[in-house]
Amino acid sequence: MKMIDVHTLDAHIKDGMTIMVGGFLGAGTPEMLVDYIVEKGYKDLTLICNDTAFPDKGVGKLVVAKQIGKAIVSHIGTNPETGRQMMAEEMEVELVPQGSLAEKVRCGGVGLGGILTPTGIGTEVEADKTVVEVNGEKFILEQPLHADLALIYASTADEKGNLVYEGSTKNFNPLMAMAADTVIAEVGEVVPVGTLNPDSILTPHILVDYMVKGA
Amino acid sequence: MKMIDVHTLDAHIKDGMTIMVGGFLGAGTPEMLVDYIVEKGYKDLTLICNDTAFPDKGVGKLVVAKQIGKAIVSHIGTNPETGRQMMAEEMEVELVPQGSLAEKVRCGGVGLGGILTPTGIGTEVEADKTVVEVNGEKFILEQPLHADLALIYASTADEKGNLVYEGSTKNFNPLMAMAADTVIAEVGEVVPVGTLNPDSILTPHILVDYMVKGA
Amino acid sequence: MNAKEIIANRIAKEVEDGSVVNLGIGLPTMVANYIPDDMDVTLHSENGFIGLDKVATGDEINPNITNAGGQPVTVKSSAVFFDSAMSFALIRGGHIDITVLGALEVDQKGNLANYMVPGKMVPGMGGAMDLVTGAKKVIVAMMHTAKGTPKILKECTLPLTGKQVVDLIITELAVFKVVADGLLLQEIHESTTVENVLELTGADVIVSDTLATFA
Amino acid sequence: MNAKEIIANRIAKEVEDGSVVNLGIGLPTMVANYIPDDMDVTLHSENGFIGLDKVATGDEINPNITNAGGQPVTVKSSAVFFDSAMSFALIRGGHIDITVLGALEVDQKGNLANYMVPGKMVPGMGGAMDLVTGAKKVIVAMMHTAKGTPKILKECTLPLTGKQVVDLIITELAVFKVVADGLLLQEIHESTTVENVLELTGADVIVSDTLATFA
Repeated sequence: MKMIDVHTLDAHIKDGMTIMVGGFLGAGTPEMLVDYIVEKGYKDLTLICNDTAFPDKGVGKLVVAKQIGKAIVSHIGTNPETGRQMMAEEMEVELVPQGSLAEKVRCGGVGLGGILTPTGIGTEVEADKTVVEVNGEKFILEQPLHADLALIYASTADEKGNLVYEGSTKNFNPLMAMAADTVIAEVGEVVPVGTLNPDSILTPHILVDYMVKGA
Repeated sequence: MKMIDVHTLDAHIKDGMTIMVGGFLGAGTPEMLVDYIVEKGYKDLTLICNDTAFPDKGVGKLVVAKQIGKAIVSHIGTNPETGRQMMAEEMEVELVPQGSLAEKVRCGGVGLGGILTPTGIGTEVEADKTVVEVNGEKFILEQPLHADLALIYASTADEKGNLVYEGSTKNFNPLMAMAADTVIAEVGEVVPVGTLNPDSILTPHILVDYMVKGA
Repeated sequence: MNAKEIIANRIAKEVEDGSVVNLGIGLPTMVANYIPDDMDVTLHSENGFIGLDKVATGDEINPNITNAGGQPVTVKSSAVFFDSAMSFALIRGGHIDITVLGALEVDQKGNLANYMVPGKMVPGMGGAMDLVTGAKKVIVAMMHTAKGTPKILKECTLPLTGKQVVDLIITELAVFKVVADGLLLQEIHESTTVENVLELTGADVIVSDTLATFA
Repeated sequence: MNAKEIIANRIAKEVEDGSVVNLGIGLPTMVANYIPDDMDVTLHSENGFIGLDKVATGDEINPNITNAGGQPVTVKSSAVFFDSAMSFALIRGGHIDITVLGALEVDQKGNLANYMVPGKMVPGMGGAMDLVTGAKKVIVAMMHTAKGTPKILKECTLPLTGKQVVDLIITELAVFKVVADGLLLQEIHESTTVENVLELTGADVIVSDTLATFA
């Protein structure tokens, strides 16, 4: 069975890990899993997420608790604590354009060595990156991101681990489900196998290692 | 209204065009649209499709009718006529690994300049392609494919053009819907807006230019 | 109307029937209020859907349907939800007709700076770099000056969000089109004069032969 | 059992509980018949789903649910359907445990040739190149010789499907593991002898110290 108790998570987490966490400004973030990591105080984590959410919501709580050594995100503007720690050099922040971040996570999950994107050409995003010219046009080579652990949220799961994400909670969740060694899904509801519409399942059960029943 | 009669298709097709056609061995191919192109005898088409299906099914009919100047596909083994025309140099065939073909079409639709894939390294697929080394690993740079026209099939559409693909008919259809100047969908059923599950729609209506009611 | 309302109202006139529009957070979001109800416009929300309607209140609130600012919103009946890769596939792939963004600085080459002030404020680019790269038309919506200091310059001093990407600059005082030799002043607000606009603009301005006023 | 049944039966023993398996068209497909019913194995179908069950007959036939050979099939209740990009995301991304493919030739370096005979037969690689690149374990399933002519060679003569990709070669006569110095003969069929196997094999063979027989 993939269903585990949140208190058994320690078997899968340790200090210094690279973790991906789903969610966009906290929407679609597995809050119970995040809360558990805050409670247990894991530290020096490298966080890959769309943003650092708000101080009291989503992965923002990990920032406030000073558990993040490095954040790879597209936006930190809604969490002043991220900016403060970055300026004070208490935390490293790597800003990635959101579309490139999505593709980098996807690359990590789908076995590609990178993608060529026009996004960021002529900006500071080019710095330290390889620029490739194809047919006279310049592209930035964005390389894959892969994590030790992905923490994702899905509204509904079947007992086998197929996941359906409601509305705008999808965001990075289905991408991260492909791109980590271990994938743990916090799920809102669990239904019998065969109940979900097989055309609405964005994450097939073969990608999900464990599930925790969320609120 | 996006719904058009199949007989008005001529406004969107001409000889020498590059067309993408959805389907995998004919499953998920817009047969009515293909039949119309056969009937009207358009020629010198460049066809981008997973395969050339069977002589009497899917895009195989276009091959038999000698309407294809070049086919960019992953597989031709089920249509002997493709092999014959290729050997006789009546038609050019570019074979692309299926996963690379999917990514090439995706690149064309999502604004990427290419992807780096390990698939084909050490094989003839490498010939004439750029090999890029990233962190000591070799990848083939596969470039985007884009078409003048994409002909796709969806089981169900709403009146606005949102598309749901049933079962294994998805294959290349949702990818091609992003990668052509004009996208025409043959649809099995049309339902009122608001009836489809918004989490099951793989092709949003903004990608669909026209729809034809299929069988 | 106050200054921001004037800007939003004027930008709304750039929106055509049938177009797909992405509105940035803040002032750009206000544009939606001025699009006529009988116009078929599809709003794209970068966090993963098309069919954005308005901010949700009371019973309408669904925590699984939020906008790119994290606020609960309502959606049209034709809405479609997708993951972040698909959201930026639409953006980067050229499937968005218009993007409206704020600016810290914009210059006569069409360069835009809106994601950081080094050493002071680093919110991050979020989806902005992809939007200015991929959208067919990029409109900058902003107050003409920062408390009297020009924001429209010969050359941006802040790190760029995009290089040569801006098509139109619309402020409470003026409408500029980015052209080869500088900024073409196409319209001025009825309350101001060309002299006043020029005084508050730090770029090379060409006054259109067909200069018009807007309200 | 005939020769093909012997091969399929032996390969089935490589399949572990909980694994995700892709079976090629033809002989490899037969492996499914020998996987115990009480084992939880998920079959991946490259045309776009997991949860393949068996060939559909009578009322079970749904033209929208077909396998990679184009035949109507049935699916398990936990099946999930997706597009070709996702199908190959799973393949290339390392989410498939075992792939079983046929071969025209295979050699002691683990090279595989199975997609063309220049000038004679060019079916194309379909998904095979991605499968051998991405699957965790690559098993070649084939008759030991082509009417007496060895197909297991020191070095393939035909264009390669994959370079150094094969893990196991299973024929009606033998089970070989690809190792650094050649092919390790691990098992022979109970009806044959080591001498006979060596005679019919064109590669450098190391006979295992723990050589076993299979039925």
